[in-house]
Amino acid sequence: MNTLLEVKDLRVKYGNIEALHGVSFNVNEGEIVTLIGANGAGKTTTLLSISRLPPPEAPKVIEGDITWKGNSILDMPPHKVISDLHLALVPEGRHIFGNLTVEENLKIATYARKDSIKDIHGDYDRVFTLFPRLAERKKQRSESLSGGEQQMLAVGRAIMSKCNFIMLDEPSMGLAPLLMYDMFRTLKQLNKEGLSILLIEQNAHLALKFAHRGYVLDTGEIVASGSSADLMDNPEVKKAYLGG
Amino acid sequence: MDILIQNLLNALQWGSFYALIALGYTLVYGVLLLINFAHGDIFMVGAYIAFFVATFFLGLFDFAPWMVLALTVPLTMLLTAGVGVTLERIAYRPLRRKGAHRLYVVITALMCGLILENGNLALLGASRKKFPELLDKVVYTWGNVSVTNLKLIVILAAITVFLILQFIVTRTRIGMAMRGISYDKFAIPLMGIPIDSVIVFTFVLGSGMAGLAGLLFAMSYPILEPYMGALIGWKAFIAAVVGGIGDIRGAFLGGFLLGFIEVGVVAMFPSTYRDLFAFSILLMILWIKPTGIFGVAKTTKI
Amino acid sequence: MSLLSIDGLTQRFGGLQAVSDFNIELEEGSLTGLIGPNGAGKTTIFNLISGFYQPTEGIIKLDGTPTRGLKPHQVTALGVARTFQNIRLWHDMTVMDNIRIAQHYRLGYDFFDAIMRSKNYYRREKEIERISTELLEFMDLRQYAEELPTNLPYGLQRRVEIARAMSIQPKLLLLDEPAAGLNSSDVEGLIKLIRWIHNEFDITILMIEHQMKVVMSLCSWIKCIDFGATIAEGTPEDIQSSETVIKAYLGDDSI
Amino acid sequence: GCSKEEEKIKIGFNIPLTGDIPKVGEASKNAAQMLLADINAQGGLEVGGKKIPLEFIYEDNESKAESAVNAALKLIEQDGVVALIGPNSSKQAVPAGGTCNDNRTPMVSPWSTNPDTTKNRPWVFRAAFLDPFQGPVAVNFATKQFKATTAAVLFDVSNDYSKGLAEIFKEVFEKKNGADSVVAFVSHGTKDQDFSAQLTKIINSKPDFIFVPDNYNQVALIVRQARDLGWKGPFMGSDAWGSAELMKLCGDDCKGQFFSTHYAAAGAKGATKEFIDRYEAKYGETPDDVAALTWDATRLVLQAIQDSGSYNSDVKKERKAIRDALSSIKEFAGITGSMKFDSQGDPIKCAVVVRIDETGNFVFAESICP
Amino acid sequence: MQKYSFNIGLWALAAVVVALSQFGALDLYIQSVIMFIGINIILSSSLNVVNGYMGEFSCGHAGFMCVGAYVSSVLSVLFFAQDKIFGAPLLPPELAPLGFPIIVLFSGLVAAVTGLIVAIPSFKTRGDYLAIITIAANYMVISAIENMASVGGPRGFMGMKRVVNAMTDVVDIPWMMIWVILGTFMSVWMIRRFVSSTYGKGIMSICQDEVAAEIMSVNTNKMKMAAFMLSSGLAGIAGALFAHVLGYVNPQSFNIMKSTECLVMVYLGGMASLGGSVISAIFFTVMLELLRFIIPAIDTALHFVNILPDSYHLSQVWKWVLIPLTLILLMQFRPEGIMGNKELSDLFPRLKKFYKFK
Ligand SMILES: Nc1ncnc2c1ncn2[C@@H]1O[C@H](COP(=O)(O)OP(=O)(O)OP(=O)(O)O)[C@@H](O)[C@H]1O
Ligand SMILES: Nc1ncnc2c1ncn2[C@@H]1O[C@H](COP(=O)(O)OP(=O)(O)OP(=O)(O)O)[C@@H](O)[C@H]1O
Ligand SMILES: [Mg+2]
Ligand SMILES: [Mg+2]
Repeated sequence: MNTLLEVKDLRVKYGNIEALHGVSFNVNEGEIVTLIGANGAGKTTTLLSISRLPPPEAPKVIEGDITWKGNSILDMPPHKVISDLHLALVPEGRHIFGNLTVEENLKIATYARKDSIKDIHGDYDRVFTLFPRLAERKKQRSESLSGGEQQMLAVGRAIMSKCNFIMLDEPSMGLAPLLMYDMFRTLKQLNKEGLSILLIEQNAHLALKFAHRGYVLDTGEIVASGSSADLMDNPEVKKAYLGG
Repeated sequence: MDILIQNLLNALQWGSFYALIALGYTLVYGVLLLINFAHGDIFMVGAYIAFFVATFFLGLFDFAPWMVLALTVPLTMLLTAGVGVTLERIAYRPLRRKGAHRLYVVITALMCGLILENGNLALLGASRKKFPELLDKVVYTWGNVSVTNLKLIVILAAITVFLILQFIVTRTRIGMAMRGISYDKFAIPLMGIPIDSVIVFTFVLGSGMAGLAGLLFAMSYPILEPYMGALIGWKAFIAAVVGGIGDIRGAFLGGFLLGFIEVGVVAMFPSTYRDLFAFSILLMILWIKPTGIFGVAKTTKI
Repeated sequence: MSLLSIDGLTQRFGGLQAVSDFNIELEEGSLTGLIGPNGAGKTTIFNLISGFYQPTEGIIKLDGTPTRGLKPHQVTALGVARTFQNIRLWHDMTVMDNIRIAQHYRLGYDFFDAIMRSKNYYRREKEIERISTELLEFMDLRQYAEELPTNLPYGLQRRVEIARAMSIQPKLLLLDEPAAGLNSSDVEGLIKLIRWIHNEFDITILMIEHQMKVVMSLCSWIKCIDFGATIAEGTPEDIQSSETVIKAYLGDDSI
Repeated sequence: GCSKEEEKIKIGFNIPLTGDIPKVGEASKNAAQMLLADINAQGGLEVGGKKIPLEFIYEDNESKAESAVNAALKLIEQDGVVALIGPNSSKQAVPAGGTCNDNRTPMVSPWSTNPDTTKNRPWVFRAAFLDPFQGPVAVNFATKQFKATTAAVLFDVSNDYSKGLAEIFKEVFEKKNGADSVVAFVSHGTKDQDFSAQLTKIINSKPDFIFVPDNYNQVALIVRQARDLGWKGPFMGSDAWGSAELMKLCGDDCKGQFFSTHYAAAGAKGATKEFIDRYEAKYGETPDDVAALTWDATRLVLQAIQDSGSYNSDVKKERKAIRDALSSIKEFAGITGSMKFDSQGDPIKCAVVVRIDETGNFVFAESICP
Repeated sequence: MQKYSFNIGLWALAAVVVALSQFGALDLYIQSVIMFIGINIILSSSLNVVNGYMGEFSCGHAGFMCVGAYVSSVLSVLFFAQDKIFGAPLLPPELAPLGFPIIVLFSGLVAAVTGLIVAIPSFKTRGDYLAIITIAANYMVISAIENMASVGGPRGFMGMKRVVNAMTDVVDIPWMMIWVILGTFMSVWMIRRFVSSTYGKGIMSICQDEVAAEIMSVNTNKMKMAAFMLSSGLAGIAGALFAHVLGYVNPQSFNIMKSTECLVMVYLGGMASLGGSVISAIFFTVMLELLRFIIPAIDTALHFVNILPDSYHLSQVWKWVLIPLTLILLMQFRPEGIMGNKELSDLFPRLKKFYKFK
């Protein structure tokens, strides 16, 4: 299997505060990998570093390397990460464009795509079948959507960007159970079609059930890793993250 | 009746200038939520650039005035755009990068405006410049109504610029990106959009339009002085807000509205009360529509 | 008599009917859950109760007083406190200040007292200080009193938000997805906290939540809505086994 | 060794180098520089048989009242000047005049026309005539020249000079030609650039001529726009038209118009002509009235220093001596005409009416003396 | 006792300044600069209430200043001085030292009421829409006064010097210096007390999250009104002092340029930092005056090293290039203003020993 993304000894800082103290992990092509950890462990920080977003919102890498198929991407501007590597991020806190309509939000996600209008339309259909609610709200300004609907839109945007690697930061937040399961099933389906996924999820149980492999992050360091099944059996992980 | 038509034409021309400048304000605001208080002065610089370009060509070669005009229009727009982009690069962008509160950028813009004004004064002296005639004036008269060809050109230019900008902002992908930036700068790169290029593009458009406005203004009111952009800049900003800042239609309509109100008040009331009345009317409009004519109230979703 | 009674509540946004003919009666001291698919209108109902929207139709009565026409701060003064789906703390003020400002409606002194620093001012400030410290103590937040909320972990921020709502000394507490974004161990803590608040202060709680674990273990009565109208209600057991609820909301958990 | 600082006569200039009217400050400064160079080239000002070099200190008052006061105080207290020239416009000259008067320092405003500047201020003088004199000059001349019975006025509401003159003009004109003979009395704002609404109103009231007591830069715009709107009648202007730049800015449109002013550049004789020629040679433009008036104001002060007979190195005593000498100057031959001073320190001098001829020169049309 | 040493120090400093002025040790120029510093402190700190603490963007502060200046001028001349419009004084001029502070406070009150024309629209609208309401209010105030012939219109209004002289006739001390210092202390003290009370912190909660504030029982409309009225009232007091220090007012002294100066001082100092406002007002005023001395020095220096051609002299025109340039550079280094949103006591915790900053 090809290693797509590899993070090596990553240390990052917000201003003067170090948030990650040497994090290493990798994601292979076609894999679903999850990062679990307590609130504030540095999961979001890791994803933001990979996306190469500039400060102040995102942290500054002070040491270590992030490589994509073996090449360092530390000097890559963030938009290139999407347009050239096809690596998308569904950020924590949704970050939808509230002043655009639902439809425009989906459309803006295709900014970097170069394929035909027809393909793009096919993806609209995919999003709308997964989230029928969005189809009903197509022309609505998206800031007036309910919390869950906004979350659907954020995930929908990632699908529209047609990337072959998606990083999801708590995608299930605020989603009703029915929809949450639907979403995970769709993602699984996409994975089968070749999509690689890096997932962060508060519900460790669900995350491990969904992923092939996992890493446990604690205060900026990886403390355990392994296949999902191994992690689920690990007594420490069980105690700390799976609620006993 | 004649008076009415004449005043209508006056208002259209004067409103055109407000609209042209307000469009630049709104464009930048629509993207960065930055009240670019230097915009009025960029307009002034545009007029000066037009002056230098035109006199250069007139002096150097024996060009016909209309040829000079044809050369001056694109050159002025380009050079003025350069000024706007430079400001963005050296003054606004570093602040943005440091995550400064947006009002600090606004104050920086204000300072940049002052530098442009007074730098011009210090370098070129206080003498006013007279803009050369590039267009043979034709006065069309019907009864008591008179209108010059220049007036018609100005009005036409404002409408064209509006249509172009409206198309760019609402119909194109880059326009969509521009609107997105104002709401959430953070997520823009995540859509694969080069944020800095979009911002630079915005400044190119906005300042280019200011350059065009400066040129047309200099042709219509051919006296250039360093402070010529200050007052009209403030008023155009007001027009943009009344129209609903961030909205292209709003700036266009707001500009003409302000033109009509100012001309209307002078025509109907004692002219000494012009500012008092004009601003009262604007306040009334904002009272009825607190977010301007085209402005959409931000729904706070809780 | 019931503390909150809502009758025929309807809310339209343009052509969209977010809440339609919604009814509820909350007995004093009850702990009720409000669930439903995304966009069902749950948060909108909260907004209507707290006076943030004026209902298109319907009557909301608190302790028998109709709340139509009241501003949100007036409704709050009647004893309705709430938390938000996305945390809305005042991020640039200390936790202590957050708690104190939420007592604005019963400050008991005015502008001139503040400027002149009258006796009344000192007496009231002292009182508020005391109440706030006590509350923070109760909620196990005492050591964070001088921290800014942004610097706290997510779980604690949720707790601070609940503390802020509690400082209003409400009769009715509205919780909008209090467990969203919390990890499993924090969720356990939250369940304990809510249960404790409910018993200790003997207040009425209405909560929205998507995590079934929370709803099922806390609520004695659950109402499930869709398209702004009730589609099922009952005890946790009833709801869990209701076909309608499973079809519209719970779904099957195979991945 | 121990070198004693060379004695110099310090004179302060409180002028608007930035702000609304930088051109006024620049012209003032230019004239002063020329005068300074003249005198210092001869080794200084001859006072009581001794030549003392001059030093001019220019302070910017930014066209703001509070800055003018600060600038005046700085010149008085920090620089120890013996007299001040300026401020030019009344907005600054009125408060700065108060400051100078309180601090017993003579001040001569070249350009201010507001009576309050000098009123009950024994230390404050000026070189320009007042509005109440210029108003009737314009009325009388226009009535005669254009055989006018009706007039329209366009003025700047925020400019006290313009507004004051407009009001006096209206009063005098209506006294002469009957009530409502001023058929349109219309205003604009200080930095306005478009006057079409006002002009439409004026043209429609069909006056015999339009009186425009406005600064030359606005005049240029007003005249042009009036022509665009189809106005073919004459204009009458005031001293604020009298700038070298007027013709550069206004071009053909202004030719043939009249205005009242302090002096006429074209056809000037003697000292006036010499001043104009040298100024043109040095700065490449015809001096405007501010330049000429600054020249006169400064020369007035120098004259006073010479009159006092000796230069006193005690600044306070010298200031008193200058003031006394200034107030006793009975007649002074300036380049803007010869002037006498009344008890308030205001000059009584002749106004001239100037016609702009076909070559754009300001030619003498008539001289009107009080 | 120690807790008050900061206060005592300030009063002592004030007493020294007054004494030095009285005995002529400070020349009038320095005195005038000190008075303008005081007035600017009032302006910037009062604007900070709205723009910093409440987070609105008010750009018409000079309008309120104008109201205060005119109301106080007309009243003080009416009561205490002979005037060509108002005739003989209504009260014996000996009462001026007593009447003056009352007039100043009253003009502050009138300005505060004028502040309502901005406060009430602020219920419905925010941010940049409010910005132009304040600009419009500024223009309207000026335009209204220009149309009032009885107070001189564009000619301006004077006679206040006579009121000041009347005070000096009673006791010969630097009255205006004393009033300005008292006014400055009072303003800063009022604002300090307001924003440190739980009541006043309501406006900060509006700044950070208005929706949450309203739902958490803060009466946002009332708080906005309080903030706007406090701010404009103090601006009115600044205007009253300004008018009497200058002895002359002119509507154009209060135009949008003056308002922008206030804005610059607020943001330069740091939003929601009272200490910052005070420091930046001092910095700004002093820099403005210092440049009168610095520019000739630079000119000499540049000529000395032969960078500038002999015929060219740097004039004061460069002042308004250098000031904004300095400010821009300053903001590049401190993008949150000199003090950020901190107070001196936050930066130097040890100061707390000397003064209770509550
Ligand atoms: N913008 C920021 N500035 C300073 N510190 C930050 C910033 N963002 C996060 N941190 C700190 O970095 C650490 C890691 O935060 P991060 O958001 O990555 O955690 P997380 O694992 O995603 O937590 P959660 O489960 O709450 O999302 C935390 O201690 C947090 O306080
Ligand atoms: N201000 C508004 N304008 C227009 N539509 C709105 C507005 N507020 C809510 N809506 C719509 O009303 C519906 C109900 O929204 P609400 O926020 O109440 O949902 P919810 O039940 O809380 O959902 P979730 O579980 O996702 O938070 C949504 O479809 C939303 O799009
Ligand atoms: Mg996170
Ligand atoms: Mg909700």
